[in-house]
Amino acid sequence: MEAGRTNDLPYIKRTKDGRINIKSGNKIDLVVKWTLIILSILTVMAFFFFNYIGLQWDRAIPETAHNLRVMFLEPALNHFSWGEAFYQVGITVGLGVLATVIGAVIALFLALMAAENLSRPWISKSIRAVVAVIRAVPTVLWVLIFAIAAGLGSEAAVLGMLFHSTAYLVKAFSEAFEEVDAGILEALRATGANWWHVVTHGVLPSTFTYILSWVFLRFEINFGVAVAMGAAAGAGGIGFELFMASGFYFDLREVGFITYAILIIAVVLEIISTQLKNRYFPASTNN
Amino acid sequence: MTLLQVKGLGKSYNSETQVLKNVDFEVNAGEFVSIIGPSGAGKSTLLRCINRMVEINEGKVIFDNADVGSLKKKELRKLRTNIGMVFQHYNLVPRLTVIENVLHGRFGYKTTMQGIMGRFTEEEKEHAFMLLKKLGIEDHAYKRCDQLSGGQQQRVGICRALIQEPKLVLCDEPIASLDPNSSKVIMDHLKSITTDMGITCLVNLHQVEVAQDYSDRIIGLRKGEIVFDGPSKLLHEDQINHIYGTELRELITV
Amino acid sequence: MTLLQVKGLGKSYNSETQVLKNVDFEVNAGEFVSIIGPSGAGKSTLLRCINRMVEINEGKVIFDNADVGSLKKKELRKLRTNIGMVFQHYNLVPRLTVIENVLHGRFGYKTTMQGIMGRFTEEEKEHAFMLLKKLGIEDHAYKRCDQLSGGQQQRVGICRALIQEPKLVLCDEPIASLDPNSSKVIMDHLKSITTDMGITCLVNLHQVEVAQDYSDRIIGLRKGEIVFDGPSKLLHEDQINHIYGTELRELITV
Amino acid sequence: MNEKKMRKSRMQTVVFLLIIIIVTYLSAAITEFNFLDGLATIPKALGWMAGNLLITAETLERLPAIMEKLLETIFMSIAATTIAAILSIFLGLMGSKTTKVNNIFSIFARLIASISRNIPVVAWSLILLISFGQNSVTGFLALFVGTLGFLTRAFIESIDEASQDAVEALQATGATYFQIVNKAVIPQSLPQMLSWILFMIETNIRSATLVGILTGTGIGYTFDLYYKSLNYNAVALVTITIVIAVLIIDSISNRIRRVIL
Amino acid sequence: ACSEDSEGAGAAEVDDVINIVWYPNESGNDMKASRDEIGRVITEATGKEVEHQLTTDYAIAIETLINNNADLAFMGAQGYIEAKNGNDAVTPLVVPSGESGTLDDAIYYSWLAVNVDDQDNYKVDGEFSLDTIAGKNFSFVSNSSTSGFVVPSSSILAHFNEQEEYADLVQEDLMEGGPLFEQVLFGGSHQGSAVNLLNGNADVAAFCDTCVENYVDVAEGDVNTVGAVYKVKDDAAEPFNTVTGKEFTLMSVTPVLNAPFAANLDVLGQEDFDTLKALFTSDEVANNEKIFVPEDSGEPGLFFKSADERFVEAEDSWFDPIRELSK
Ligand SMILES: Nc1ncnc2c1ncn2[C@@H]1O[C@H](COP(=O)(O)OP(=O)(O)OP(=O)(O)O)[C@@H](O)[C@H]1O
Ligand SMILES: Nc1ncnc2c1ncn2[C@@H]1O[C@H](COP(=O)(O)OP(=O)(O)OP(=O)(O)O)[C@@H](O)[C@H]1O
Ligand SMILES: [Mg+2]
Ligand SMILES: [Mg+2]
Repeated sequence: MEAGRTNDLPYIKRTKDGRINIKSGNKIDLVVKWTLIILSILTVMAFFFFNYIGLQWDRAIPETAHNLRVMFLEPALNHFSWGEAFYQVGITVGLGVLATVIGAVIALFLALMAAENLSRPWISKSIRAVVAVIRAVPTVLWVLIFAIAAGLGSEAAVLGMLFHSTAYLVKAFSEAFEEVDAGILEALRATGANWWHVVTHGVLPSTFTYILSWVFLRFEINFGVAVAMGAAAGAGGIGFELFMASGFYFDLREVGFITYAILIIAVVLEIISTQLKNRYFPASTNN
Repeated sequence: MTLLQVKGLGKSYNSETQVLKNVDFEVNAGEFVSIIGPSGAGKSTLLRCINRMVEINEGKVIFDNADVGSLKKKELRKLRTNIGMVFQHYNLVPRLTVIENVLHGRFGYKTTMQGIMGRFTEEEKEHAFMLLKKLGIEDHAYKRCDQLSGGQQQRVGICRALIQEPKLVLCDEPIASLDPNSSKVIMDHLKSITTDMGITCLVNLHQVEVAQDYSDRIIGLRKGEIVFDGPSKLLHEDQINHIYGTELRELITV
Repeated sequence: MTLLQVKGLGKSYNSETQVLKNVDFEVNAGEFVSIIGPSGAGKSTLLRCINRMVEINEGKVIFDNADVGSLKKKELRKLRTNIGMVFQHYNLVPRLTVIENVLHGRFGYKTTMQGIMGRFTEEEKEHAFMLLKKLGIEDHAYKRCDQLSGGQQQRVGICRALIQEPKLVLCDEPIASLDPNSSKVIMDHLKSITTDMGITCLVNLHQVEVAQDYSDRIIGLRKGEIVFDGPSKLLHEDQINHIYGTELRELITV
Repeated sequence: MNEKKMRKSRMQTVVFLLIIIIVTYLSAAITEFNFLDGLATIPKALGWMAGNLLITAETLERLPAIMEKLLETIFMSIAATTIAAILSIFLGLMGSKTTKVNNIFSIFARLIASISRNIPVVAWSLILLISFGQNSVTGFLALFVGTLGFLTRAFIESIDEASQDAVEALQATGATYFQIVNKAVIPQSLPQMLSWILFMIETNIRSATLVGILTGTGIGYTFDLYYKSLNYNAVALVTITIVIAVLIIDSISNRIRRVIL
Repeated sequence: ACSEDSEGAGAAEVDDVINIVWYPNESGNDMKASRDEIGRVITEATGKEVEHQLTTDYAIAIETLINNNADLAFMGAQGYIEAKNGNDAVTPLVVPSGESGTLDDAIYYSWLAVNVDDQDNYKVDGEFSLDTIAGKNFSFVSNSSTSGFVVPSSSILAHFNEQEEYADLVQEDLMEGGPLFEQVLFGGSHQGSAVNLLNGNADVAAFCDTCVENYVDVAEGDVNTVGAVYKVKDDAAEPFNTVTGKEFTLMSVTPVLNAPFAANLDVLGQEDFDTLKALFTSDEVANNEKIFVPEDSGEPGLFFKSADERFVEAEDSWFDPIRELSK
């Protein structure tokens, strides 16, 4: 280290070969570095672990290219009409809306109880634990359970989606609540306000845009889930048509059409949600 | 008339360090008292003990003949309505309008339901406007608070404290985040609260000279103990040095 | 020797408002010049025109005999290595160490590849440590910048500017975010850059008294025009009032 | 600014809530959803779970096979996320306002992100299944495409959030574009990005179940097989292993996040 | 969608909607006319509204009937047996007969098929031999399918269990690649399984005759005999439109009992059950060309008429042979 340098100063760290170190080697850098290294190793390992049976790259890649071309350049409707398509898309959007809105309402109350700054530690901890487990169960299992036990239909799809949706939002909301400036809560409490006053006039107004953003994000996710789950739960929707078109008819053109429909809806929803957010709840108004 | 009595107050957040030790003082109605002391001396903690935003460990705080430490939840709310509080960072709800923030000061007088619905009487609203006008920010009443400058926000904070119709106003470094001009405006307003409205003011300050200019009496706190308590004019160089340790302050001490 | 010439400089960000109008001045090597003026006067814009962080609309900036406005991309990089810049908010990369941030000042001398690989020579590193020592923060060399106080961060910013071995250092309100003590430290350091190292300093300041205390010469800017240019001691009350409009400054002007 | 304007903003809130209520009502109508019916089925569903989702000693024998599949799924998610992340960094740099090279690239990057994100992972699975067949690569690709879109968007945000100040300072020292990106932008946004990557790995393991069902790969396929043979005991076991895996990964990433953020 | 049938298993109430669950095979749009016609005659006979529940999955369909969430299901014999195991109220309503119009030939055939061009790989001494399918890519329909899984897997097991190497093989081992096959695919429907074969994803596929009837013609040999070659029609509907003209040959043919309409008596109620039984077995239905589509019309449909096909009653015990297979 102090490799016989005359002008060496105690505050300079050197590497073994006598060069000056400029990295601090602190815990954060170390954790970041090792996380990246481990992820890379796991990724490389993954490719040895995969099962490649039945995979023919030479066939699959040109075929995918061809299929994508057919799908996106020659979309067509063969098994149902435009009207039907609209209706089915409507169902899927509807499932997404229901799961999101109901989930958000339930999540709002649970999140108030789960936020550490608004609740008692044991309530907050237990809600968090339950929510973490619910989130870990794949949505598809919830949907299948409800489809089996409650019968095919939108109830099964929505309830199945609701579990994950709610749990996800509870986590997001409670984190947003916890970020509310402690000073605001303190100031309101200092005026003699009670818990409900603080929540309705301090916490909710401060976090409304976050809550809304999360709800819209979750809606996007739920729309995607509804495509899959509508079909599985027998609630129908564009996902059923997609499943039939790709799994049953093997009709790429129709798959293409449906994909476009989903894509357009997703983009439109995104635009609408951004507009709504900007219009009704701007982060800051300039007037 | 003694409004506030602090007797042998002791406070520690954890077992290791005693933040306040045996603090004793009295404040008469209508006084303007400044508390000065270095960072970490316990100034904020002292103020928070007075309206029990933090629990009191030892000793007693008696406000308006009530023993603050022993109050039940309901009574505590009642007590807090009688004590306004003004913060360094204003602590307004940024997304709400000025007038809404001011009216928050009335929550202590409301039932849960009234509060949730945001029901305020016309008198309360008029009172709020009156206060805004008094502090010269009535023009901004319908602006969102995050659009105001720091000085304006602090005036909203003062309005919120005043609409509580308090007997005492606690101010925790009300001008530490403000520029010189705004600081003057705020200090002038606080002073006039005592002189015009007769409300007692207890103000934490970092700026010794400001404290000397404005207050009737200064309490010097150091490491949780009162090391000076007396009229402003008796605070001299050596006392200041004692309060702040031996460091000499250089450049811009104001 | 004239290091910097600004001739008839004009700048507008949009067609509506002219931010700088016909600004003319010269700075000699080794001068310490302060630019004062109210908020929005165009102080920051003026500094940014000098190293062409913003494009120049009218007039010329001649630095070290090069016409800044007409430089190609490569030459511009070269120019910027000769001009250090210090910012109000320090503008350090918060997650990197102090020493890394200082060495960023050497990028202008590196090829893209060297810069990406983070290859710095031992001399550069030693130079960096030397500068840190000079500004008294060598102990923090391996700390992350976001763990330092404002004053310490600003000293890192100054080191980053100095390691460029610049002929001119531009400082945009270097002490506006600092507390009084740190402000003094920073201003002392800037002053010593000129006196000890002979590097020219051009400093934007809000605090008139500080400008008067430290600089050889003061330029007063108002609404994009130079309304005062002369030795500090010739700046009197009425000129200050002229620069800042007619408002009288009250309380704590420093 | 006056009281009218404040009333108007109140009105807007009311209108907004009304819109939500109407949209919800319409959704319930078109999907024939009945909330009360739905509520009534919850006890039934819970009862069904209690009656059927039991792990028996016999099912435990399948644990090794299940674990192997689970591992495949975890690897699949990690590989898909990591590789998508590498690509997303470039797309993110191209797409971000701070670091974009030019508008065309920026729009291109955002477009790719938008398309790959907005086509649900289900659709990708079914599309890829057609030509890639039933193997890990299909599942990997399906996860990869969805992740790419999501991460690109998240990275664009992280990069935008990274303070512009340091970028400006480096510009002023005469640094080049790549130096600035490498030394000012990446160091600032890396922890945030890593946090998103960890989040995505966890999400992908969960969606790998669905993707697995659709593409016949990994734990999802195992789940599907048992479920289709109405072997609910095994389904329960599979689910528990997934839940445990997700919880473990969740807590690891939370721990990492706590250190780095 | 689902109505007042949420009282918990075993105690369902009869309501005025009749829910019919269809397997994925029958959920296609080309069968819509037939489905709707069946719905229409049921409404006519019972005065109750009919709701069709289409599925993407066998298991869901079976569970729906078990859990009192549907009145009727058109399901394979295996599906019926599983449903009966799950809920004793599940009862066969009718079974489509064979050409004779009786239960005697109420059968269809489960095939193991290979592509014509590869057929020599599956022969030993000029005869098809199951030994050759070990290590190949195999496509089933779904593991709840009678003719697409239970029947072929039991005949495969019967064959291989005699060999020492595969003596311990059980049905579950056939569901995944490894033990016997290189890879196992599930087509999800009979059509899907056949297409898996024809487009090369699988080497050998199991599916049934009636489900692909609409799409293929016999090119060589006799219908439903080993060695017969089938060719996909040039105008075949999806999913066969991508593999038109391709040919496959049968390496194994096993008869399977016809798929029943099964009812859940708790949900449907005895009264409606009797009404429907009378309705389905009536000549009126047997002669309804939308339900029993004349075979030469070229129209797609659920059931076809070439001679005296009709719905006939079947007892639970009639399905015992299949029960034996899946034990
Ligand atoms: N909530 C808390 N939990 C634990 N310790 C605390 C808490 N609040 C304050 N402290 C500690 O109590 C001591 C006094 O803090 P206090 O905020 O009262 O000082 P202060 O005089 O207001 O200082 P400043 O001028 O910096 O505001 C400090 O050592 C501080 O770290
Ligand atoms: N990037 C920009 N785009 C458009 N207008 C700008 C931009 N930067 C500054 N301006 C405008 O130019 C004018 C001068 O700004 P400048 O920042 O130079 O003033 P300043 O004297 O530095 O003020 P301050 O003391 O507040 O920093 C202001 O009116 C400002 O709004
Ligand atoms: Mg304090
Ligand atoms: Mg400026």
